[in-house]
Amino acid sequence: MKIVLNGKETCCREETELLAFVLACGFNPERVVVQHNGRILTREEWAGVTVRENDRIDVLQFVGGG
Amino acid sequence: MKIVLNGKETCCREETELLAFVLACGFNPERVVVQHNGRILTREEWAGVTVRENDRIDVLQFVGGG
Amino acid sequence: MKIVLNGKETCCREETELLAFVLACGFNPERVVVQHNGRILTREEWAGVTVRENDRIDVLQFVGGG
Amino acid sequence: MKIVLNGKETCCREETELLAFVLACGFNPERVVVQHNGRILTREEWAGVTVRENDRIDVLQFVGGG
Amino acid sequence: MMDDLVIGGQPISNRLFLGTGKFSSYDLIPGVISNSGAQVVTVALRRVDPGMASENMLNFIPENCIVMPNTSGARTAAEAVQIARLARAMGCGNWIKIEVISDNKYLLPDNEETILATRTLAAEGFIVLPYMNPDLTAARKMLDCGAAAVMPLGSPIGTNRGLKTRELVQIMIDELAAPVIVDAGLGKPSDAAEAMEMGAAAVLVNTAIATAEDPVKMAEAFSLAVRAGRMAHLAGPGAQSALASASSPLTGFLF
Amino acid sequence: MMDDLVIGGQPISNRLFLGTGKFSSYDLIPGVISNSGAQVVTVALRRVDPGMASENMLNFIPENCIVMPNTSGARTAAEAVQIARLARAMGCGNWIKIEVISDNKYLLPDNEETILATRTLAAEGFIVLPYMNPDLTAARKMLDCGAAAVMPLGSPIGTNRGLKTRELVQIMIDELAAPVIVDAGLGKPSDAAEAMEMGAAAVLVNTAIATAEDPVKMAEAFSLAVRAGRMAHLAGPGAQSALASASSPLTGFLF
Amino acid sequence: MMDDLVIGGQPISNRLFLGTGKFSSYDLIPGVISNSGAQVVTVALRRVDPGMASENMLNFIPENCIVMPNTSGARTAAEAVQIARLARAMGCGNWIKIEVISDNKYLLPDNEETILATRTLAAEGFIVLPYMNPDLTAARKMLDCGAAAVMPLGSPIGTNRGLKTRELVQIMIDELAAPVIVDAGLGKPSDAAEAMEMGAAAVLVNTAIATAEDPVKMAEAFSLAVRAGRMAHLAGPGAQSALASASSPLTGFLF
Amino acid sequence: MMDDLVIGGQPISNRLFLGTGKFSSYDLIPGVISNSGAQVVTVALRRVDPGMASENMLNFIPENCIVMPNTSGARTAAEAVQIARLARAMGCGNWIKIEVISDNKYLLPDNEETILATRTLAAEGFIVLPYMNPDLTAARKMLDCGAAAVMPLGSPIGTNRGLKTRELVQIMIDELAAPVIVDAGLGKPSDAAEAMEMGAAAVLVNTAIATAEDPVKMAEAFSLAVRAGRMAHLAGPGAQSALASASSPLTGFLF
Repeated sequence: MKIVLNGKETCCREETELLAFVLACGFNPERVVVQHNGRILTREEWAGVTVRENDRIDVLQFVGGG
Repeated sequence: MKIVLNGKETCCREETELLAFVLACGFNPERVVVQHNGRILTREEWAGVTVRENDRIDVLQFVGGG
Repeated sequence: MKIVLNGKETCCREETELLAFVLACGFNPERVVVQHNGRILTREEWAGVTVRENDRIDVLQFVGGG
Repeated sequence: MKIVLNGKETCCREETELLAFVLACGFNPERVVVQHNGRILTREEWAGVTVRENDRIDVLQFVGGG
Repeated sequence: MMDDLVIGGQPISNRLFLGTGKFSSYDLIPGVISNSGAQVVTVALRRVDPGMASENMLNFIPENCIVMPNTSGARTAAEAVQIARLARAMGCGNWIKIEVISDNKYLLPDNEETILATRTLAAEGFIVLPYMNPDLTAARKMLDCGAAAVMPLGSPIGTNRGLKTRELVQIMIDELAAPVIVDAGLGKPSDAAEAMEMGAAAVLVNTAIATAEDPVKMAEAFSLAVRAGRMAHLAGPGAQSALASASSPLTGFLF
Repeated sequence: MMDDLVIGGQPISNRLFLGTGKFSSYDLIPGVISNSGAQVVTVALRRVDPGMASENMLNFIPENCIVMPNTSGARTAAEAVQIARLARAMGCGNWIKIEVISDNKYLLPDNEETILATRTLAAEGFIVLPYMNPDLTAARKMLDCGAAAVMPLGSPIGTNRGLKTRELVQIMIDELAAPVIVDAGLGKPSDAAEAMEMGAAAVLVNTAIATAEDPVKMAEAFSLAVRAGRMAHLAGPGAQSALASASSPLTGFLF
Repeated sequence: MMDDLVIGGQPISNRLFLGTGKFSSYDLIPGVISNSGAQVVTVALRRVDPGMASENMLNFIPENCIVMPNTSGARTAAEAVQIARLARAMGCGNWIKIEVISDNKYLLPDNEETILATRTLAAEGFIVLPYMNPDLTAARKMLDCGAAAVMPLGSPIGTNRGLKTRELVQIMIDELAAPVIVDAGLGKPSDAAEAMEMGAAAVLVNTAIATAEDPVKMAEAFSLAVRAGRMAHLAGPGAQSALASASSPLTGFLF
Repeated sequence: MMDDLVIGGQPISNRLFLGTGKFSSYDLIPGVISNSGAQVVTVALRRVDPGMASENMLNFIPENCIVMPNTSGARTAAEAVQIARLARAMGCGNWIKIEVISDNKYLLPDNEETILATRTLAAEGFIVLPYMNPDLTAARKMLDCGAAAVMPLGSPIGTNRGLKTRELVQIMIDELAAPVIVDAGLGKPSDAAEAMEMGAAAVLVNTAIATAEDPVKMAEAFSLAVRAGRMAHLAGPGAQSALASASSPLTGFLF
């Protein structure tokens, strides 16, 4: 199954809950924000969203900036 | 009969052609541009336009400017 | 008897010791420096110097300055 | 015979008039000024001066400068 | 000529543009124009009342000059557009200097409205030269809308304070392919020369000339300075250095 | 002419003085002089060795120019005096630019020694123009010693950094009756124009012209700028203001 | 405190805002923050890929700091709005520094798009601080749209060139009731002090601190300078004069 | 302390030297000194007439301050020497600020006489700090004569015009091993910070503090700025660049 993660095509074993996906990717849920198909999700919403074929997922975090 | 000339209420004897009005006011037709009820007129149009009650006439010329 | 005090001709009753002169003028000895006929005196020297006719005495103190 | 020409020790066949010396060196008399043992010479004086052992001769000209 | 500035298809050899406001008398203007050699001259459009025996400004401007009316008095794009159309109806050509100003103290322009007015007027066939706050991005938009050049201010209108915006103006010159004309605030010929050395295509000067004790002479001074600055730009200035470097040779010293 | 600068009894109409060092070839110099119209031209004096086939500098300078040798290489008043006497013996007149420099990095002059050299050379009949660190009191002393003018630096020699000393130079111009000529460091025509606007009597330029890509064109640019600045000084510049002041009328607005 | 700056209802006593980009290591940041006492700290939002073992920026910022994310990377208002919303979803508050930039060479902002983004984000309850090209009219529009302050640039981002836009920034400070914060380009503490003396409400500094040899010490230097400049502004500087005025008394001279 | 300035064997940790002239009341001086932390304080020496009920200046200066009398009023080296000797006879130590001034309008110093006075006074054991026109060569001579530091002016005394002589002062700082202290003309804390960033060892400020609306607060502002500038000098400022350089990362953009 293909998804687009951070703008790059990425392979994914199967459909999965977003929260599980985030954890599986090794992200720390406390420090990232996630956009699913262009919609910004609160952390509470992650459990209720399923990652499906062709979904666009963006995971962002704060970095040093001016 | 009242008209608004250059934003000021002005008395006028009677309805008259714009060209005659301009000349009667003492303007030099070669050096002014006229706006009639917000419409810019070419000099050629002056002869065909009648100044009527409540008309708004603006007469402008070039002056020194930067 | 005339002396020149701070550049101005000044009358003086009689010859006198410089220390007495300074005190009589109302100066605080701790805060002024005295020049006698162009010679700078230490405070210790005041007792041994006599103010005579035509002497030039300058009395200076510190003031605000930049 | 040794002389010091422009600060550098230089060999010279024999005593010679300064004018001849200048010409022999290939200088254009019109464009140089000469100092002989620290004395500035006019061009008229060149004929009357003899270059001798240990003399210091300086030959200068104008160059571009600011 | 070889180094002409071309705007709206017209070759302009004299890169000093001249404003005609604030002169103590219109009688000074012909001398100012002829001594400076200015080819582009700005005017304003104003209501004239019956009986106001004002002289005809245009009589003081030679036939061969390009007359560039400004839209002074406009506070919005729509007002600027209307003033521009009226000015064109005067029959002196289709050049227009857009001025949209809502600030009465510093007379600083409204770039956003100016972009809008530029779009409309360029589409109507005007040769549009917008007066603007120096801003690279806004300038790009004006040029995309059809401006023939952009005219950033050097300092506020009429202040004679000089080229205080050089940092932003230099960037505009370097980045834009279109002519950058410094308008407003230049107070002395050296300011104009500096703008030209930086690569400005032209400068527009009014107050500095009109308020000089001898405006005719000052006009000539500005004209010379503009030529000097342009020529220096073309001649390729040498580099600056931190340390000194002798201008006389470092060899052959007597001592 | 009406606005001639008179130094040593000689009227000078072109207020750009020209240095001749650092040109890539002497062949450029005639064009530089003719395009700039310079009337005062500096040269240096150097030892020449037998067989050094150098060209005669003087062949490149028109007859009607005033040749002003400098004393470059001098580190003391005595050395400057000797160099000046040698230069006079060349038969090109009695003008001398005093340079006494002990600092090899910034080539900054020694005002104290320069005062001494001025005294001696003026007494010997030279027309003395001392190059100096800008300093009102030192300038007064040089003039008391007989200097015909004083020549403060704008920035270190050869740096093209411009008129960095304007604060001190302006005071000198305002306070001294004698000509103040800005020498050294002027990098662009606008720098020269600014100096002239401030009231400098002339400027001396070398490196900025010699190191330009096109020295002949740059010489002309400087010449125009000097005229512009001088003319502006005479024309009486208008005042600067903090607030804007419209250049178009504030009445008769359409809107 | 008596002289707090209040933005978005929050009192801020330290008027040095700190950017966190370009530090050689995040480990420097806690020292920089504590030595400067900064209370407002900017961060950027970036995509993070799985396996990228980057440290959590937020761990280096004390709890009591206000975190102000920027919208860097946005080229349009819409992009800036989306980045702002994402940043808010991080749960660190609702401050946002709007940056909309389409120019990659000088990183100059797009004021027009910035106005649009300000309108949207202010309406959504953000505390909006737009980074902008200095422009009085554009600033007024941003404030009308709900900006809490405006942040004009001193010179292009990251150049350390200082307060090159002082003419336009001073006008903004004088004319606007809202806080004006100078952002970008300040290179030295004296630049920051000057901005504060002019009446800026605060300054935002990043590159000058991050690129110093000793960033922690430089952060403290900037902090002191900001306090100095603010204090001087409040203390009412004496006037400048053209002529000297003795600081020692002019009477009672010995000679 | 680690970064003390040592002059005449005395370690000085506060690099703001304070002039005491022109205050509306001596009563302000203790607050000014304590708020600024100044350790070196200048005074002048004046004739006092009998019955003049003036207060004792020294009562307003804390015991632990170094009192540095100036020689104001001196027009020649000889006069300065006599004033210095009188000042020392007051018993407040052997520091002396040499001022030799013959110009009453701009109060510019006479470097030549100052060199002479320096030689005499240094030989007599004074700690000599000469006020001077910025001039590398003259400074070298003063130091050769035994000056403990040199004090070039930033702009004329009492003008608050700032560091107008930065070009010449920077060269002095770079070339001289001895302390360079900027004296006169600094008008705002940012001026003082800039001087310190350039590497000045200290600054001497009087008028800018005495003529502020709130001199005590302004004194503190200057003190902070001097610390800021010194700290920045030690922290090693980053380089300036012509082009922008993003302070946020250039990778990981959402858009």
